[in-house]
Amino acid sequence: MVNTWIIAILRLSAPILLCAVGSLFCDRAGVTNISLEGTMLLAAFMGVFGSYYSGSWIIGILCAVAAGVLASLFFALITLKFGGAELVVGFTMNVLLDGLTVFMLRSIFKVSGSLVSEKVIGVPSFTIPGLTKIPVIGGFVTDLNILVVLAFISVFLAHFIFKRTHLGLKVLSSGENPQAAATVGINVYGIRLLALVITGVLCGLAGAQLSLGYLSMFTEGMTAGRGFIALVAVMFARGSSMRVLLVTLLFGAAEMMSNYLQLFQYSSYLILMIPYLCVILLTLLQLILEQQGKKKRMISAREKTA
Amino acid sequence: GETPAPSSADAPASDAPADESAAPADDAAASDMNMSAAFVTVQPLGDPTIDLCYAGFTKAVEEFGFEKTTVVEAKAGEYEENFRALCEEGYGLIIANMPELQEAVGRVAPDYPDTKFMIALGEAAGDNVISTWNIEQYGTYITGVYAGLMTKTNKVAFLGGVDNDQLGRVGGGFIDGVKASNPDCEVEVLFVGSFTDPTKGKEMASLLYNEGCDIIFQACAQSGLGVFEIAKELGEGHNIIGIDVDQNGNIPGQVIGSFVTPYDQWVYEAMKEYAEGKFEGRVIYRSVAEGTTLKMATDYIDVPQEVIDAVDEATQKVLNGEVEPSDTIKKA
Amino acid sequence: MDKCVQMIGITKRFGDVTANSQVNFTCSPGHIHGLIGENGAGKTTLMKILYGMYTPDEGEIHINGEPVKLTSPKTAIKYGIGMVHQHFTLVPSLSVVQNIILGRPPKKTGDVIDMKAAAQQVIQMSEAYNLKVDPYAIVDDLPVGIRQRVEILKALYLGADILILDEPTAILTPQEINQLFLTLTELKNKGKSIILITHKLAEMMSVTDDITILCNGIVTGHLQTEKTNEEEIARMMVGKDTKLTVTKQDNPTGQVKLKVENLNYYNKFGVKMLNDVSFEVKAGEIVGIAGVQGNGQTELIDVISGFERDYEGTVVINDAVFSPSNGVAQRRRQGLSHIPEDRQTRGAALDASLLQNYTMSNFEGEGEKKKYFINWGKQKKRAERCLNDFKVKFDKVEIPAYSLSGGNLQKSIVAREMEMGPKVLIAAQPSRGVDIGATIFIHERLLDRRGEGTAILLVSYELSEIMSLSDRILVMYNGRIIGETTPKESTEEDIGLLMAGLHNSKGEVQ
Amino acid sequence: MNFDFRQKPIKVKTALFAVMLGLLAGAVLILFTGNNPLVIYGYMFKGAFGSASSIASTLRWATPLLYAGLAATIAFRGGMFNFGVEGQLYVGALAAALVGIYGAGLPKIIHILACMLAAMAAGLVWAILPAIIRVKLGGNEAIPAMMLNYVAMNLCDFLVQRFFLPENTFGQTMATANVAEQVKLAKIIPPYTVTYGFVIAFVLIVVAHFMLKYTKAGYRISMTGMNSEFAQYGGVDVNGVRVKVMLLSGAVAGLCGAVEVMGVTWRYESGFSPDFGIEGILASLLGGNEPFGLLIGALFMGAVKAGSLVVERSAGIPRALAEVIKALIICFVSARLLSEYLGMDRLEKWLKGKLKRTAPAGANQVKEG
Ligand SMILES: Nc1ncnc2c1ncn2[C@@H]1O[C@H](COP(=O)(O)OP(=O)(O)OP(=O)(O)O)[C@@H](O)[C@H]1O
Ligand SMILES: Nc1ncnc2c1ncn2[C@@H]1O[C@H](COP(=O)(O)OP(=O)(O)OP(=O)(O)O)[C@@H](O)[C@H]1O
Ligand SMILES: [Mg+2]
Ligand SMILES: [Mg+2]
Repeated sequence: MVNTWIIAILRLSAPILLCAVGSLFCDRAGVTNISLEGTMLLAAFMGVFGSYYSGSWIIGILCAVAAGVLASLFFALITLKFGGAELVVGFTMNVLLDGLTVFMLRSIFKVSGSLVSEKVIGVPSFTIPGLTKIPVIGGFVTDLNILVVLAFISVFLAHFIFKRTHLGLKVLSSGENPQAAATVGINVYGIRLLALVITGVLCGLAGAQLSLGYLSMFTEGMTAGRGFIALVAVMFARGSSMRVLLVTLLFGAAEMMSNYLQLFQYSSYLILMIPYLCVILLTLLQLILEQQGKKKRMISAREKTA
Repeated sequence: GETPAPSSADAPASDAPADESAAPADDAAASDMNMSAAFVTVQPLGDPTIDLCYAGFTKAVEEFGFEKTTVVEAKAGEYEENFRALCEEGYGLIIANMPELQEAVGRVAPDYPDTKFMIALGEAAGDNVISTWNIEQYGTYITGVYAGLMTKTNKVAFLGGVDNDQLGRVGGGFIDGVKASNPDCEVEVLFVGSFTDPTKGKEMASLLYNEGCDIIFQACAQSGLGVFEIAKELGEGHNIIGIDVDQNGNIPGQVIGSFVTPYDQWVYEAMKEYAEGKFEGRVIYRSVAEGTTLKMATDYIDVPQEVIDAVDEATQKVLNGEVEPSDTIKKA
Repeated sequence: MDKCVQMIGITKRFGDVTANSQVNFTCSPGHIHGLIGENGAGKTTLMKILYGMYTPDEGEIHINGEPVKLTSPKTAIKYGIGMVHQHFTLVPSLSVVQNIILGRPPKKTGDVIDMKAAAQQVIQMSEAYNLKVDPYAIVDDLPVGIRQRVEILKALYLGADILILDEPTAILTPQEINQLFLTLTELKNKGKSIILITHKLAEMMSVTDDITILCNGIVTGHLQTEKTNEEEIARMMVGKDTKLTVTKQDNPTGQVKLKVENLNYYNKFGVKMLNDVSFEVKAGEIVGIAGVQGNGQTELIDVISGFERDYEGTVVINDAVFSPSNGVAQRRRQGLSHIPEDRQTRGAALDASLLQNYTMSNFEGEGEKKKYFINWGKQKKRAERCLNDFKVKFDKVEIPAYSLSGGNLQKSIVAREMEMGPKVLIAAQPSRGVDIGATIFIHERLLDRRGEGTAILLVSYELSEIMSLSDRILVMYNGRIIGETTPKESTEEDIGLLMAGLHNSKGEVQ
Repeated sequence: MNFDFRQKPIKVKTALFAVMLGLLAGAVLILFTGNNPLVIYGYMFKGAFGSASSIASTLRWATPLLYAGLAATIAFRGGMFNFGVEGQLYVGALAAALVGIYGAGLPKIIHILACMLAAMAAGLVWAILPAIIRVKLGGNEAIPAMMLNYVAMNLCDFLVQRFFLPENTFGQTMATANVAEQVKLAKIIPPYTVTYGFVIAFVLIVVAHFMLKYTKAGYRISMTGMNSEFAQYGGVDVNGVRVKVMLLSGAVAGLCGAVEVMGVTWRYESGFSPDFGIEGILASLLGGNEPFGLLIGALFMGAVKAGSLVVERSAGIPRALAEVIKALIICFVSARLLSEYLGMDRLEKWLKGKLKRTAPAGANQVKEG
């Protein structure tokens, strides 16, 4: 029971996590990219596209990643190069990419709604035989696929990059004080572009997890707000990759719980609100705590100086 | 279940004549019949039920030589707009699928008496409208009886797309049927919240199997695709009852039956009527007798003879009017 | 070749502005070379070209005799050039070490930084050059003086043999300036070449070996410091003999127009930024607030103007008593005007038109009869007249504010704030970033207002500005008014000592 | 993350240029489907303007965009990003439908006004939380507002299902009963669905234009949106303005729901809005967040929508193409430097120069001739 819960949570949070870590990179580099939802959707489509025509899930994932990167590059082109407003372009790109997937689904596959086909090969899941027997940890290692594993690796990798590597420093400085970065010879434009590419790669993987990882099909609008939830996770995290992980798992848990709650015969409409209400409540909670923290710090600082 | 009388209260007040220039006027002679038909749906193609309707549509198109167009995934708010445009563009017959469209048909049809409408599942008043209704609870009652007997874990589930009236009938009948054949059997009821979210469908189905259900009666259209996926992954012992279309072959051995509705026939029949110049607006109610009932997967699994007998008996009872299944899912 | 830097025939244009025109600039190794000129003369531009941040339109550059193409700071760094910018270029959330090694950290394997080695190097360097810093401190927590050390260390870390410092002294106390100059001399003795930009003639004279003077993008002189004097430099800077200060007549003062009592204010971090501040300003009087930036001046202005409402104490403007609950609008209605410190974000909406900008200070005023509507026709006439009075260069009032040059924008703000005939005027850095001519113009207008009986509170980090305009001077240190004097009673040096907090109990200074 | 929206004016030239580019990109996609772009755009044009019914269709689709767009414009002008238009529109629609049903018996005008006011109140209430999050808690309003969209849709469906389903329904979609006959908005071009809701929207847009341009309140809003620090420095109660624009925006969004219910659906239907909220925001952005710009933007988008429906029916090209074209155009509108890069500015200068030079020459020729 606990095992299945854990797996469900991991599975539900994996795409959000990948997306959030991607978002973290561009956020730290000083780019507000709210087009993750659309990027993920396009990647999900291209993943299925690649898998369908090649018969290989690996090619599928590669196509998804390429799509993610392309979407990011378009964003970069319009905002970084042509001076578009990030918020506007990000918002609009969500609509754009949503439309594009629908358009391609209909023009290429001549279907609408969903693409289900035997030709779409999903990412196989694996189980590490010895480990499943261990009571709690066993839950983490059954029936996972490479993308879920990558999601969790990506957080720790991001943590390592920001804490330890030169690339991390370059990204942080480009976001916080681009002037400072530029004057020590860092190419801020290049770093932002790179950060966006990383975002694209991770969103690509997230999309692939949606369409090839857990399912092997594409459905219009299948991201269902996950890109925005990832944004919220990054906002909560205030730059810490570990907090991104925490918040994402929390959302995964909320989504799983909301599925379970229906078993108790509550109206599905009420229960479907739960994940979104959770996001709102968490936002409120965090802001209130932050304000109180600030006040407390202020008062204690005052007392010290008084 | 109350059988609704065709209501006149809902009909729009306007009975203004149609824009004559647009609609080709022809009724009588088959030779100068307006042989153009439009297929309108809210759902996308790829939805099993809609595909079924569409199959009927294409069959008639080919057979009678209609000129065709399709409007899929019409969005809320676009319905009336679409119908008017189709009428103005001179389509002779419009096939509207699913109840979402009935209101719009009801408003547009009186304005274009020369255009004929057919609603596959739904109802609108008018001399130029054929409405068909499906009183599902009788058929799903039989399905429930079957599920109650086939379960090994004494726990089955109904997974609906959206909590609405129609699925109330589908689910209500099913629950009553299960209780009738197996009073000890538990029925879990879950809604995906969407007809088009396979991811969520898969998640919820996985949860239901996990809770010990061994049969899921899925009535969630595209979201149901996710149910098939998880059942396939989990393998034997995780069974499904399909809906509308005969889905018994989808995962051989695991789909133990389907609650089928011959939408294709209904659509075809209406189009045939039109093509033969015999179109007559009316409301048609259909139920078990008209073929909306359980189709057991006897081609793929061994169904014990007792079960087959019990299902036959339940069918007989229904046909005799001896049972009156609930048309809603009772909730706490 | 005995020159380490040779810039030959450098020309740089920004649109219609020619920032540098055929500039020849050379610098000898082991020298401190001064670069001086009015605002907008092109100093920063020239140095940014040398640091690879701008590519010149014409001209060539030789470093140590070798012709080079400096296309980015990266290449400039490769040739041993380092620059400390006018505005600090540090990443506040990172530590001192991280900031210093940002450009070229020591690495272990791959891209992983060897933090231990980095810290070691920073400690060694700071000892070698006598620039004490705590390597693990977060830059955000450091005072400006220390931040500047970090900047210098950063340049040295990147291997700078030629160090450019753009107006490093503008934000320092006299004592910190002395400290900086000691460091510079030491660096020079270690063989580094230094290019120093400053507006202060005295500083030029005291620390440099050679001086180059820029005027309107053209070099007007190369001088050896020993062989010149301040007057000569000033003349070369402006191109002719000009008055460098305004002359101020005595002026009768009237009633108290602005009074603040026991102001206390904590900033959002809980740091006490105003500590029991009380003073008054009378009609026809200019009271100057002297002090090093960051000692509470900004907060004082915010509190008086009503921008910041979370304070304790009272503010009296034109006899009306204001509690923290009354905001900017009420105060403005009592005849308060305010030339803000920051013209880009607070003083103007750059995307809005000049007219919209102009309207801000008076659209709620008594002049308008209509309660809900704005009479744009009238506003336009007034705006045009007012901007023309202040010699702002503009096509028409509909153009967006960002199309004005910095000096013109500043003048337009000054014009707007003075036009209403304020009872009380807060002038914060009124001549910031404008050239000498415009500075004199603004100063004269301030004195005109004083003559008409406006009570003026002048805040400036330029001591000379305070000295030349004020009737009384209040010195702020650490959120307190720690001294009051007049320009006649004290010299700049006396006030400088006060500004450094001579009364500080710890006695850190001196 | 920086979610601060700062209003920046958009030049007409940039917008026209972006429209051209967007249509060009759309043409490429059409080519990709194996069709002739000119023919398809021809269909589109005919579908949008070709007949009374197509013009009605264009206006019908523009109507909700005008309201939703106006809601977005008001918020944007005050520097707020109301991502919650969609949700506010839903609660507004439900409120209007309920008053429309249960207020039967009220005098006609009062009943109509009551419906609209109820919708506005509901939309306003739905905008309170984001406003508080921004102003009192210093958070960002856009994402919570967007999350509230999902909450609104589900909550409305829940309420309808639990309390307001009409008697004797038989498998209808989730919807309330029809509103009273007297609150149904009259049609402008019967029998087409464009109603006097369009006229009301037009009036509101004119009012909004005058409000923003000629009143002190409008000036305060504009300045807050362009540079809130400057506005505060000038004595504007910036937070007050923010709350007010957000609530007003919510109210107008609610009105959008009311007009849709009273004009088109005559009842609250689950999922009745095909993203009017999002599209309205796009229309507002397309129009540079100016009321009259919005008017043009919404009409343009309405025409594209009406046209794309026809294109889908007659050429089988998915109407998603319209989404793509619209979104591309808005991206290009935002990309202010684009025309510079593509040399359009230089081209224009050169052309102007040419015209100036050739004009007198031409005059001379005339004289000679
Ligand atoms: N990026 C730029 N774009 C356009 N014009 C610029 C730019 N940078 C500088 N200028 C213009 O070039 C001229 C020289 O500016 P610069 O900053 O070099 O002057 P400065 O001598 O450093 O002045 P200050 O004493 O104020 O620092 C000014 O007229 C300025 O307006
Ligand atoms: N990108 C730019 N485009 C046009 N003009 C610019 C640009 N950047 C700077 N300028 C102009 O260059 C001048 C100097 O700019 P800068 O930002 O250095 O301000 P400043 O006057 O030196 O103020 P400060 O005292 O803060 O140094 C200003 O007049 C400004 O208008
Ligand atoms: Mg400078
Ligand atoms: Mg400067």
